[in-house]
Amino acid sequence: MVQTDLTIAGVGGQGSILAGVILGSAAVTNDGKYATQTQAYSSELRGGFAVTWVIIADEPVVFPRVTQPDILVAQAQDSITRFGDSVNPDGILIYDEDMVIEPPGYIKRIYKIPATSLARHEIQAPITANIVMLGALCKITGVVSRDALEKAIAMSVPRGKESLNRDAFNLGFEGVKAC
Amino acid sequence: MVQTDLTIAGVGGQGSILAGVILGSAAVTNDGKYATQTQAYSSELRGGFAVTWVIIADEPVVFPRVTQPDILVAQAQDSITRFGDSVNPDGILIYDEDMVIEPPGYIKRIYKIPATSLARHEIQAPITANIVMLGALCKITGVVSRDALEKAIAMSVPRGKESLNRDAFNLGFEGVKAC
Amino acid sequence: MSRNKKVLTGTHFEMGNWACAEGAIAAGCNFVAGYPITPASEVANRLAARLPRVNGTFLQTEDEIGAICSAIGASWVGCKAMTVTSGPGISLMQENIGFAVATETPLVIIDVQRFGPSTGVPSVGLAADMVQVARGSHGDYQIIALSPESPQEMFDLTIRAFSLAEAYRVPVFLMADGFIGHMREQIVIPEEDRTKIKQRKIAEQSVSVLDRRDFLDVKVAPMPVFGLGLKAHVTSSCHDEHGMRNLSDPAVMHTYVMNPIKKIVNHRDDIVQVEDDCIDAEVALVSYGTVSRSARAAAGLARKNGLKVGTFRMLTCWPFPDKEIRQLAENVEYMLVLENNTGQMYPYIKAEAAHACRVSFLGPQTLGQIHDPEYILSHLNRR
Amino acid sequence: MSRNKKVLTGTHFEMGNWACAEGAIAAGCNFVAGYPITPASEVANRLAARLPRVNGTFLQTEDEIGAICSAIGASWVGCKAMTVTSGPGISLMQENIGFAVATETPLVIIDVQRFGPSTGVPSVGLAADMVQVARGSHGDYQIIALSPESPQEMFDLTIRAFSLAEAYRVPVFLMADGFIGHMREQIVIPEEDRTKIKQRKIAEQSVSVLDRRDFLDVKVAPMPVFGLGLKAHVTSSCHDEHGMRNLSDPAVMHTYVMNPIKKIVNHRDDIVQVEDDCIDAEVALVSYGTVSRSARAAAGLARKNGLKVGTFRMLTCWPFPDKEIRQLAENVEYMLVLENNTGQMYPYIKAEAAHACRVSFLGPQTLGQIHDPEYILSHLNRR
Amino acid sequence: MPKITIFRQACKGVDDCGICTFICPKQLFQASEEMNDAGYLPPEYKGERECTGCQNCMIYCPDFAIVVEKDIGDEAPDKGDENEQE
Amino acid sequence: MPKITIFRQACKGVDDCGICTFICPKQLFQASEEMNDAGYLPPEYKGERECTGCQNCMIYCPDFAIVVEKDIGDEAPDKGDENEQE
Amino acid sequence: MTVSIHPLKKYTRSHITRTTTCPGCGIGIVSQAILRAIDELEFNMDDFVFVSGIGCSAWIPSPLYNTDTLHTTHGRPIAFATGVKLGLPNKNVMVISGDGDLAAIGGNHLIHAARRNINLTVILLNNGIYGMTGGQTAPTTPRGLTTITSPYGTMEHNFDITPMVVTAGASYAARWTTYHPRQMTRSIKKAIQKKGFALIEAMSQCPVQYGRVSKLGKAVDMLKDFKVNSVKINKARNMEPEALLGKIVIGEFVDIEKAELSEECMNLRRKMMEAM
Amino acid sequence: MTVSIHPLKKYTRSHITRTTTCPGCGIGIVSQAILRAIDELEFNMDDFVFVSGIGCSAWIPSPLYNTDTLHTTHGRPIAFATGVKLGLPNKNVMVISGDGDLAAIGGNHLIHAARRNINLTVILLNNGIYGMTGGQTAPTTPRGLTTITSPYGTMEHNFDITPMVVTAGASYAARWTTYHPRQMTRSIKKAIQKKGFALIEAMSQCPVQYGRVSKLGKAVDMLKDFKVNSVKINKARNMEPEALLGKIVIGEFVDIEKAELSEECMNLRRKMMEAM
Ligand SMILES: Cc1ncc(C[n+]2csc(CCOP(=O)(O)OP(=O)(O)O)c2C)c(N)n1
Ligand SMILES: Cc1ncc(C[n+]2csc(CCOP(=O)(O)OP(=O)(O)O)c2C)c(N)n1
Ligand code: SF4
Ligand code: SF4
Ligand code: SF4
Ligand code: SF4
Ligand code: SF4
Ligand code: SF4
Ligand SMILES: [Mg+2]
Ligand SMILES: [Mg+2]
Repeated sequence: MVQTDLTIAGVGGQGSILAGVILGSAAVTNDGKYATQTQAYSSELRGGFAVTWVIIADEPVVFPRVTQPDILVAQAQDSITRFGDSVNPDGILIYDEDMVIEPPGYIKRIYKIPATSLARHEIQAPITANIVMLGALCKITGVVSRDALEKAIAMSVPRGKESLNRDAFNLGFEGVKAC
Repeated sequence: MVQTDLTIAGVGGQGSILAGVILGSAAVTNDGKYATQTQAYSSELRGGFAVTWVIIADEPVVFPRVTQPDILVAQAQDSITRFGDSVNPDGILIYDEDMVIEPPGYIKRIYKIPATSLARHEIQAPITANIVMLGALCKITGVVSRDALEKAIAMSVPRGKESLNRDAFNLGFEGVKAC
Repeated sequence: MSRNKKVLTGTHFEMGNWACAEGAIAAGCNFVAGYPITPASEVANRLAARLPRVNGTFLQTEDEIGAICSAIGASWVGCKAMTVTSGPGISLMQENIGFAVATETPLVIIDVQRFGPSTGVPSVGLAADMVQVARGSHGDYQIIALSPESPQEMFDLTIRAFSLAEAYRVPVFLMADGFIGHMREQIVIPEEDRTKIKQRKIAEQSVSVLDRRDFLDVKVAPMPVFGLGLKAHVTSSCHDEHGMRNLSDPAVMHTYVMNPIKKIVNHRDDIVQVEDDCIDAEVALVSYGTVSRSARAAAGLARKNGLKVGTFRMLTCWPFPDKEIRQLAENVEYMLVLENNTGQMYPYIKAEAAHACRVSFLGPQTLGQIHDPEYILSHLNRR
Repeated sequence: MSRNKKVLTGTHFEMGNWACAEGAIAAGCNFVAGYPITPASEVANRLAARLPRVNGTFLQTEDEIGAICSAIGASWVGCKAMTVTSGPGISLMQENIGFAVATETPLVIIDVQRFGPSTGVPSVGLAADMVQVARGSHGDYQIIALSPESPQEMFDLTIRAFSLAEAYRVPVFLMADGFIGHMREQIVIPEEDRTKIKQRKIAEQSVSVLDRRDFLDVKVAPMPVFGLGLKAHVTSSCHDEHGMRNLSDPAVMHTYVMNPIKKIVNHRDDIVQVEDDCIDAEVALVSYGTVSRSARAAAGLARKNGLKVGTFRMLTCWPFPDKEIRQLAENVEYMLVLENNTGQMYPYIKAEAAHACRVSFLGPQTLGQIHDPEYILSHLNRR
Repeated sequence: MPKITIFRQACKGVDDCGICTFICPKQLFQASEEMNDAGYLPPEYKGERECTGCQNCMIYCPDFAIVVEKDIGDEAPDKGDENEQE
Repeated sequence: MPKITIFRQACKGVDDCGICTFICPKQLFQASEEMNDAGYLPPEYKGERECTGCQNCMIYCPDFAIVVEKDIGDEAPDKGDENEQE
Repeated sequence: MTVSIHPLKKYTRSHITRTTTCPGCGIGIVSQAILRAIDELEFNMDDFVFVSGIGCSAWIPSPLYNTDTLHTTHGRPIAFATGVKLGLPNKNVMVISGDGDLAAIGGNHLIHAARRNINLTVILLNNGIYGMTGGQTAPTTPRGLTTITSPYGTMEHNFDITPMVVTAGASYAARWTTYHPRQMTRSIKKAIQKKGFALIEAMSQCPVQYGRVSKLGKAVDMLKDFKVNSVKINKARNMEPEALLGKIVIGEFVDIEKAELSEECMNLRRKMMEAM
Repeated sequence: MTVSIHPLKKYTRSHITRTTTCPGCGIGIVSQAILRAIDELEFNMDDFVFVSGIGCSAWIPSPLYNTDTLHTTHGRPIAFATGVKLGLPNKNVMVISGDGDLAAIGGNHLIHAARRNINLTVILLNNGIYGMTGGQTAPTTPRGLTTITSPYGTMEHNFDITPMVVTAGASYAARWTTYHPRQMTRSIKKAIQKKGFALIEAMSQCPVQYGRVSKLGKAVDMLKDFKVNSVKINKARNMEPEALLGKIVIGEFVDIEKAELSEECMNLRRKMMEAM
């Protein structure tokens, strides 16, 4: 059985959880895989932490918690503080370089992308930084297919915002680079 | 250990339960014995059944339910119907002959007294029929001392009604007869 | 049956709470009363939108007491009725859970359990309402409680809950928790006509209720639902088989308590579902709900390590699967009970097993987070 | 201590409910909130008259929820607080029983149990709230419950309930029933200065709550009662040892649940009282409350018949006397559990005993009427 | 002439109740001598002539123990709110 | 001349809140460029001269993020109910 | 000779031959007033569902009335009735219960049902006391009265229920005493026909518990008291508050039309189904 | 240069540096209005006990206010506060909570505390919605508004809380909006000083949940809405009901003197002890 465990973390308002939902949805409804998505967040709407865990597998997921993610997507420094330690030694970190100042040394495969500033400056929609991150994730890991993810994004975002989000996705897909 | 189990039964409004309380109180606070008093009544204030069970003993009472009374004091026909069967074969029945038409054949020692009419006609207080019954009970069984019972009655009845109730007690003490 | 037309056949990636709402609709539920509470709110939120479209009614009440009472009222007029809440709501509903039991009312109660006691942590799940739903109201009684381990089972077991409630005239609890309530997974909703749903039996006309047996039948009395001219007498007081109040006859009192209990216990073979995967196992991991997934993962690891470990899952927690546990105890050497709490079902399990095998309990490393499979394994290695 | 002056030293022939009210006053209780309910009303009725005479307050609330909440409020300002009700009231109080547990509030709750489920038979006792008081609120927790067998013990154990509540900052239940509540027997009230009563420890002044440990101490934290300038932070949410809300740290959550449980369990030897009269016995009759009197009478009969029968009575039902039951199980061949219900404590007893002896359950012939000793005997003969 | 029927077994007695004796504008009820099965003394109806057919006795009896029937053709106006007050 | 202090870290941002910008009768607040630690954009105070010392900004700020201090001797009458309306 | 039977007997269960109330209790007068309203409106008993709580007053329909009756838990009948009405919008759903039941423990359901304006007819029997449990203070007990739980006089103020329910949103509300059974019946008829939440507050004598504590004593004395102390609302509106102390204001307090919940729910369902 | 500190900072716990409300939420305005009242009355925080329920509004004192604070269960703060006040009659006991907490699930305690006239100051934050649980209908939500649990428009009518609490028996009651923080503070001062039950209904914007469903959107727009739609009570008394639709009547609704419960209890105890 092939199974990938992911943690996508940020602070409230960055859309990390939505990113996880879109990812799971892409896997299940478009890629015909199995996925389990869970989340946690603090009571503040903004500024508090927000995290989602996604497991994607080609068989039904048995144990639904992510304790040692294969992939950590970090949208804030706080995400590293909270979840950096847990990452699989062979795992991958993808982070938003606008928000994370210090990536940890102990993770070997690290990728970065200026998701927030790309979203802000290229398409004037900083709120789509999470979709930029999904683009990067897709490119680097292929944990779900590009097609599945693009469809899932289109289904999940507000009507009228599909092309904006496609652009965001592409920014991520194209813009990510290894550290 | 000497122990006497009593059932005092009637219909609501006749004061059967009060009679049981007075009896137990006489035993405990005046005779230095042990007593357990319990009761049951139906939801109607009048006309429904009312019953009290009293156990009097010279040691603390262990099992507090009366299942086979040594003495049944019956203030109504209904009391015989409900509780007649349970009486100890060697037990005693004392009944108000104004209210009970048919005493059961299976009890050997039976005493009767026209408690209601005595109370009504001799002292113009039909409500004291229960005290008349206590007088009869005291005379026949001596389960508590006359002195203890008279004191307990005086303590339990409304202020000013002490002598009336003493008269009622005497009516019972004097008027009871074997069948 | 236009009522059920809107069953959303297909594969979805949605929350457990979504699945529960859709399960209710697939089961023909047409009355839901609720009061918002984390982590159960999404069930009610969705039903508020969905029910009117399938000819049903959603009512947001002033509190949880109002919710269960109006759901019971609706059940008595023939609705398939449900309420949904979390632990604090169950606590408030206790008195009227007893009412539903005593009056033999079909009712589904969704408990998306959260971290308690008291306000605790609303968004974190803890499976610690397991005994409260069975023993939390005063007096003696039996209910049914089902324990799902996934969003899919929040759909499936919600349907089953309605069938059992209708078949046995009893409150049936779905013991979800915040973890699966908010978990998204694939949810497969079958074709509408593939879902088996049960309806209650309705009492027949008679001159007087004295000519019918509306209550206290251990075989389940047909229900004298309101509005049909049946002149039903329903009371929370002790009553006889006709529903007539009786506060003086000890024999009636005895029956008033015993028969609704027997009604469930006598049918326990139809109600109790367990998943026993312990063939050849020396050690059984006994669990229910979300922890079962930890257990299954741990058993997998253990078998890889050459340990003879099996899993035993209670899909039905109440009536308690006593017979199944006894049988299991006689076939294994050691039973390890796993719960995401401090051991609520454990005494009930141990009582049926201790005569035949060693039994012990293991809570999660951190309450509120289901056990890591490795943690279970290390416990098995250490024992 | 003029507060306690009115202890009615002497011998009385009064109801159990009277004894309970007098026990509360002897214990120094000065705040009682209640809502009328059969068969508990006489306790509140009497306290309404008695409390103002001993500088206390009686409040009749709008319902039982109001009763327990205002009693908890009063406890937080330093009153010895109590509420009194019967099963339906306990059901309604469940949510705030959990509050008292989570905030570690000293509180005495009198449950004069009645015949349920639901409205049932108000005037008849049934000891069927035994598990509801321990597990009826949501989440995981431990309370203390004492079980009197006579009006005298309704006096004695009410005093003990206050001592335990104050010592351990926990709700303590007195599990009476309608039978002894309304039973009259001799009640001996000792001299005022012969009654040992305990007071809670009070927290000390500090600059900030962060400098104190007001909660979650397994050795029982001194209580930061209100009105003294302690600036206490009390919350029903998950909190740390200072009382500060914390909804994100799983370790704090774990402690929030575990430490109040440990606080009781660690002190169980001080709390648990049993009466073990089983020396040389082969058969133990295990019971609590009023049924114990049936058991004692039955054991007497049995010994007359040459059977080696002893009795074991749980004066404390919660925390559960697990150690004592285990010990007993190792010394007898057969344990017969007697309860005036369908076996509520039975699984808890059996879980601790089944590994070592045979255990079975016997309910009364008629629920609501404690067992006839002869009935128990005939069962012993038949086994 | 209205016909008054008293259901003796349903009555709870003029001693404690006695509402009929109070509410009849013509005071046509008084205690009877004989108890009913439950031990209550029901009222006795003292005469038909004065009865206005106002039905107060029926309407106020808490125990459904009195019926007032008007003769056929006896269309005496229903006095209705005898107790209406300003 | 009143002294206005803005506690930038306490502020929840003019984007979503911005109550100060609305409630100041002299419109002396505007969004600043720089985010605070929580990611919000606090206001910037644009000038002291026009400030009436009405304290609206302090009283209406939901996050205790603004303080208005009057100079010693600066007994400008508290305008009080600026928003009083009939 | 024809055997006379009580004209309301046809509405009661034939095997119930006796009421369970105490002698002279006002509950029976209200019970009759309700059945007479149904009779005069020429309804069938099967057009009704009766819901009651716990207390002496709550036993009015249960078991006497010969139709579907739901005898619920203490304080909750309105909550149950809400579910009944939403499920059976075409039946008349009537709640009958005591002041303790509906205004003490059940007060929240009362004001919320009024707010919702759900089409229930609520008959609230106000006897100023807890009858069934033996004479404890009710939220309607007049301040100062000595009861079994206020042995030094009730220190709390009492509710003026009808005006409060009016402010909560009732469509119809009236108060009468058992000295006014005809007016009560008239109001009950209006209440039944009202589309919306309707309250009848029926002041009713409890000679046993209230009579004892108030020393008013017997049923007849309490009826006399109702007679003497009742003031019609139109008169009361022009009286000083002091003059109204100890008085019972009777009459109709409100009678208005507004959107009703069970109908709104029905309309929504219809609209949604049609849209499909 | 002196470092400026907020003048109300002295009343708050020093380790609490940030409020947990959403940007622009009215809760903070009310929180300040309360502390300002205490400040202006020159009370010490230790003269107060604060009791709150569950909801965003209920977090005002907990953990911010630096004195004894009791954060209770949903709907019950008034019931807890009743015990606190009876046990500490010389302290000011203030309840702060939301409309859902105090008027939905807690409605019964609200009206009974008003009836009893117990000396509590109740600050009821009315934001017309359940904020904390994510935007469900509250009993204060205007009819017709689409919320997450009334996706086709709220079919129920809403409470007019202050007048209802007045009929229930309050000694003092006033309603203001967060557009009126100074008047609110003035009323809170009166309420604290009132010997008796006092209610302040504080209309407060919830830009996140209510703003979303009402499409009013942002905090500032909601404040403008309060400004435009508020009508002073003396003016409102002369207006037709139709003209008041959608308006918020603000001002003092009642201010009277009558016997207060905690004092009565104290007097009774004193009397009884003296009699001995
Ligand atoms: C939860 C609960 N609490 C208390 C009771 C006890 N109880 C039964 S009836 C009643 C009061 C009845 O008073 P009221 O409603 O005024 O009716 P009345 O008997 O006066 O007609 C109470 C408190 C109960 N049955 N259930
Ligand atoms: C018994 C119980 N039921 C439900 C909840 C969930 N709950 C928490 S806050 C809340 C509503 C809060 O609304 P409101 O009082 O208006 O406060 P707001 O958040 O709007 O300020 C609810 C229903 C709970 N905590 N406890
Ligand atoms: S109908 Fe009127 S006048 Fe005739 S007996 Fe009855 S109350 Fe009297
Ligand atoms: S009114 Fe009815 S119950 Fe009362 S005394 Fe007259 S007939 Fe009897
Ligand atoms: S004090 Fe008034 S004028 Fe000055 S900045 Fe603040 S709001 Fe503007
Ligand atoms: S009012 Fe306060 S919180 Fe809002 S933007 Fe201005 S300074 Fe920031
Ligand atoms: S106790 Fe009072 S209310 Fe109850 S039946 Fe008797 S008289 Fe009527
Ligand atoms: S949800 Fe609404 S009420 Fe709650 S903090 Fe946010 S804006 Fe305020
Ligand atoms: Mg009453
Ligand atoms: Mg709100």
